[in-house]
Amino acid sequence: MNVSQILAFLQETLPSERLEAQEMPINEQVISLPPQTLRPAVQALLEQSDVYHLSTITGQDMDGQIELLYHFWHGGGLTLRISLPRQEPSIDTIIDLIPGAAFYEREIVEMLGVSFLGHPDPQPLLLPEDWEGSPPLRREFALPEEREEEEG
Amino acid sequence: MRQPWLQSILGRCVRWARRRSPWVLHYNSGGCNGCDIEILDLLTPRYDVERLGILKEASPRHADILLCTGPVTRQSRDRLRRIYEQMPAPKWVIAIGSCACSGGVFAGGFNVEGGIDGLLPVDVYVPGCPCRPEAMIDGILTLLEQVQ
Amino acid sequence: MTTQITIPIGPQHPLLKEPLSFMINVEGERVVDSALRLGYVHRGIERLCQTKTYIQNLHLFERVCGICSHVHTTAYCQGVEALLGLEVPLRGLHLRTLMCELERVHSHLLWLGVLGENIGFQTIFMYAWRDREIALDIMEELSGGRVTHAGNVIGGVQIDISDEQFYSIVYRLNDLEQRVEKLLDVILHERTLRARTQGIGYLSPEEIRRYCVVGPVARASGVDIDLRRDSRYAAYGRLHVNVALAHEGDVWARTLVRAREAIESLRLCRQLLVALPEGPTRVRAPRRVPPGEVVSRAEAPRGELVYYIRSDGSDKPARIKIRTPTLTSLITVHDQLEGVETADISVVLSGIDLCIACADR
Amino acid sequence: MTDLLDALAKLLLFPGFAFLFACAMLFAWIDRRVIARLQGRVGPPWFQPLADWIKLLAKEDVLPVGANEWACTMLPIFSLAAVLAASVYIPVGGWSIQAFEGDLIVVLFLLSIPPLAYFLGGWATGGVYSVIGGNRSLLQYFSYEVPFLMALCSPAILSGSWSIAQIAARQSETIWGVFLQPLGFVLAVVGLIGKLKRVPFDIPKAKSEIVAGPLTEFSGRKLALWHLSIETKTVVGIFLLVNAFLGGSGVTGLLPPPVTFAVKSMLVLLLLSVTSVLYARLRIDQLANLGWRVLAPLALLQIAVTVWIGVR
Repeated sequence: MNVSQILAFLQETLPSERLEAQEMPINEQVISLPPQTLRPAVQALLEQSDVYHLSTITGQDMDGQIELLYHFWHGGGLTLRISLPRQEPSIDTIIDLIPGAAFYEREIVEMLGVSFLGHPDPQPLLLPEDWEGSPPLRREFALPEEREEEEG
Repeated sequence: MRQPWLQSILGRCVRWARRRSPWVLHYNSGGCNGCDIEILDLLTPRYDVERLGILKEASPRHADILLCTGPVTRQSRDRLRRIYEQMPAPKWVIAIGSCACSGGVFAGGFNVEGGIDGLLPVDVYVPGCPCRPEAMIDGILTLLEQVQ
Repeated sequence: MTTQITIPIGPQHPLLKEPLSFMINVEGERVVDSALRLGYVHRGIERLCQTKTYIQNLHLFERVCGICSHVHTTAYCQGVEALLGLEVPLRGLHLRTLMCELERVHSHLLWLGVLGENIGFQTIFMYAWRDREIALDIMEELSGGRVTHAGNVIGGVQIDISDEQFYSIVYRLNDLEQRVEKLLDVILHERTLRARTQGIGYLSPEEIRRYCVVGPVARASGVDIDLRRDSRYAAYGRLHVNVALAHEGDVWARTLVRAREAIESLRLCRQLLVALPEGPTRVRAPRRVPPGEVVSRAEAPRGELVYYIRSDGSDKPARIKIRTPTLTSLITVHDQLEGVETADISVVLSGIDLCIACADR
Repeated sequence: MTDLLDALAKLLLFPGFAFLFACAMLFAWIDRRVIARLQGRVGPPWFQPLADWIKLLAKEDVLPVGANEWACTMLPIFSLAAVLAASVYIPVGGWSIQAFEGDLIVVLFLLSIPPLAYFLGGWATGGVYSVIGGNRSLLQYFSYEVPFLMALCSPAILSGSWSIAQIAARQSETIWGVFLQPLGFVLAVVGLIGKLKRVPFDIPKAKSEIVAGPLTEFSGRKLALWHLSIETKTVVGIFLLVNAFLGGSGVTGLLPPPVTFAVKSMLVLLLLSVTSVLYARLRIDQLANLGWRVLAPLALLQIAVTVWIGVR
C-alpha cells in the first residue's frame, strides 16, 4: 500500500481535516495530525491498511510545543506528527490498539512529562523512582556540566 | 597456634592458596556490555582463565574479587554497595574498563555518578574501552601479586 | 498449595550479564506473575548526545551497546549522511555492510553460547564462543577493535581491505561456516537441548504483530520482516538476502533462526567481498549539518533499529531518539513467562536475546 | 596397643580419611581437567582443588541475618561425617577398614544422608534461592534414589551376599557385573550422577536459575566443608560402583590389585566427566518423569531378570 492510498483513506476517516504528506529522507512520509484525531487515525490504519508495525514514538521538546512522532513501518516509513502544548501536555493512549506502544509511552511520560490518558501503568520505565526535577528531555533541564557553564 | 614458626607456615599456605584460587564475581553497574562480554570471553577456550584458578562465581558469598564494569548509575549504586558488603573478607575490587575507572564517555550524563572508586575501594584499574581480555588477565594477576 | 513466593531475578544474577530486575511470583514451581524493572544501565545517552558534536557522537553511539556497536553507528551515520545529502562511495558501503554481517555472526554465536550456559550446557557455550573468535579476529584485523570497531565515520568507513587480507578472510569465513553448520547440527539433534527449548516461550504471529516485535524473535514465529531485504539500506540492495524463517514460535525456533541467519550472514560476507568495488571508502563530511529531520532504520542482530535525528543547523544534534530492538521483545516477556516452570525462566529470558544496555540506553 | 595403632592408622591414613581426602582432591582435579579438555580448554593445574579448599578455609565466615547458625554449622559436618562413615566399609584396592555381611545396606543408607543435610542446609540459611534449591534437591532425591538402590541390589542378589567385598570377590572370580547386568550398571551410573548433582542432573544448584542452590548463602569454612563432602562423596560413589559392578580390585590379568582398582575407578570417573559434557540440564519435572517412568520400571525389570537367573 503506498502513501497516497494511505493518505486518501485517512482523509476519508477524518473529513474535517486537510491532510498532507511531506517527505523525509530515506523513504519516510510524514503526515501531521491534530492530537484528537490520533486514535481514529491509528484505528483506521490498523483496520483498513496493512500498516500494523509501530517502530517507536519519538517525543521532543520544540520551541513552542511538544512534538510526538509515531513512526510506522510497512515496507516504507510512515510518521504521524502530533503537536501538543508545552503546558501540561496530554494525549489519548493507543496501547489498547497497539499493546507494543506501552514502553514507548512510559518513556515519554518520564522523559517529557506528557501524560497519556488511559495508560494503565504510567510509572517510570528508565528513571529511578526518586527522580526529582524536570523531566530530562525538557529544554529547561540542564546537565551538571551545562549548569556549571551557565553559572561560570 | 602461638608458635611463630607455625603461624608463618600457615600464613604462607594461605597466601599461596589465595593467589592461586581467585574466584570472581561480575557486576555491571551501567556499562555498555562490551566489557561484560569480554569478561565472559575469559572463560572460553582461547583465554581459559580456569588454568589460573579463576572461576566465575554466581553468589557474592563465594567470591574473592569483584569485577566491576561500567559507570555507576543512580539505580545501580545501592545494589553495588550491597553486593560488596555481602562478600566475605578478604575481598578486592577491580574496575574494568574506562567507564568503571572514571565514567568514560558517559561522564556527565544525568543518571551517571562517575567511576566505581566514588563508591568502593578499588584495588586495580584496568582501562580500555572495551578492555581486551589480555588486559583483564593482567589486571587480575597484578592484584594477586599484591595479595598478602 | 496456594502460597506464593517471590523470586527476585537480578539486578545481580548469574543469568543476566547486565542488571535488570524481575520480580517473579511463583506458586510451587509455576510462574504466576512477573514485574519488570529497567533502568539500571540508563545512562541518559539521548540527552548526553545533545552536548556533543556529530563526530564525537560517533564514539558515544558505538557504546550504546557493546555487542551490536557497529550497527548503531551504521544507522546513525546513514541518517546524518542523508541529512547532509552525502553519497557514500560503493566500496565504503560494502565494507560497512561487511562489518554489519560479521557483527551479526558474532552476536548470534554469542547468543547461542549464552543460551547454552543458561540451560546448563557448558559445552555449547565453549564451542560457540571459541568459533566466535574467528569473526572477532577478522573484525579486529580490519578495524583494530574486537568488540567496538570505530569503523564507521560520517561519509563512509575508515577501514580498508588489502588483497592478502581478502584471501585470508575468505578462507576463515569458509572455516567458520563449517563450524556453525556443526553447531546447527547439534541444535537440530541434541535431545536434552530440544527438551529444554521446545514449546517454551511461545508467541503467536498475532502477538508478534500486536506487540510490534522485530528481528529473530518475530521471524521464529513466522512473521517475515527483515529490513535488509525490505529497506535495502547500505549495500543490501546489491545482495540477495534469504530471510531465515521458522513457524514454531518457541525458543527452539529462535535458536534455529539465529543459527541459520549466521550461516546466511557468512554467505553474504563472501558475496560482499567478491563483489567489492574499487575506489575510495569515504567522502569528506562538513561539520555542520543543515536543518532537517530523518528516520534511519537498520537491521541489528536483534532486529529493527531506529534512529530519529533532528538537526537545527549547528554542529550538535538537536534531538536523537534511539529505539533498540530489545525493547520490543521485553514487552512480551510478561506474557511468555506466564505459566512456565521456574526452571524455564532462564530459557525464556535468553530466548529473546536480552541486551539491557540497548534497552536502557 | 599395636592393634589399636594399626586400626587408627587404617582409619586415619590408609585406606582411611587422609587417603580419601587425597583421592577427593585428585578426582576433582581430573574431573575438571577432563571436562576442560573436552571443551577445548586447558583446565586447572593439579593443585587447584587443594588451593580452593585452603583459600575457603581462610576466608571470613558470614551468614545472613535470620539463618540458623547452629544448623548451618552442623549440617556440612553431618554430611561429611556420613560420607566418611560410608567410606569405612568400602574396600579399596584389596584393603578395607571394616567389613561385615550386610555392609552394602549400611553404605547405601549412609549415602542417603548428605542429600537430606543439603536440603536442610537450604532451609537453614533461609534465602529464596536456597529454599528453592533445597526443595528441588529433595524432589530429585525421590527420583533417582529408588532406581539407584534397586540397581545396586541386583549384584547382591546375584552373588548371594550383601557384603561389598564378597560381591567384588565373586565377580572377579566369575564375570563382572557390568557384562552380566549392563542395564543395572547404566542405572547405577545415572543414579550416581543424580546423587552427585552433576550435569545433566545439577537441578538443585542450577547456576542460571537459582544462583548456587542451597549453598548460595554459605561462605568460608562451611562452604569448604560442603565442597569437601561433595568431592568425597564422588570418590565413595565411584569406589562403590567399581566394587559392585566391575569386580573391585580382582586381578584380571597382569596388573596388581591396587592398579586394577585405580584403573577401574578412573574409567568410571571418565564416564561421569564425559556425560556432564554431553548434555544440557534437565528440568525437575523431566527428571521425575525419567526417574519414575523409565528408570524405575527398568530397575524392576532388572531385578526380576536377576532373580530369575538366580533361581535357575
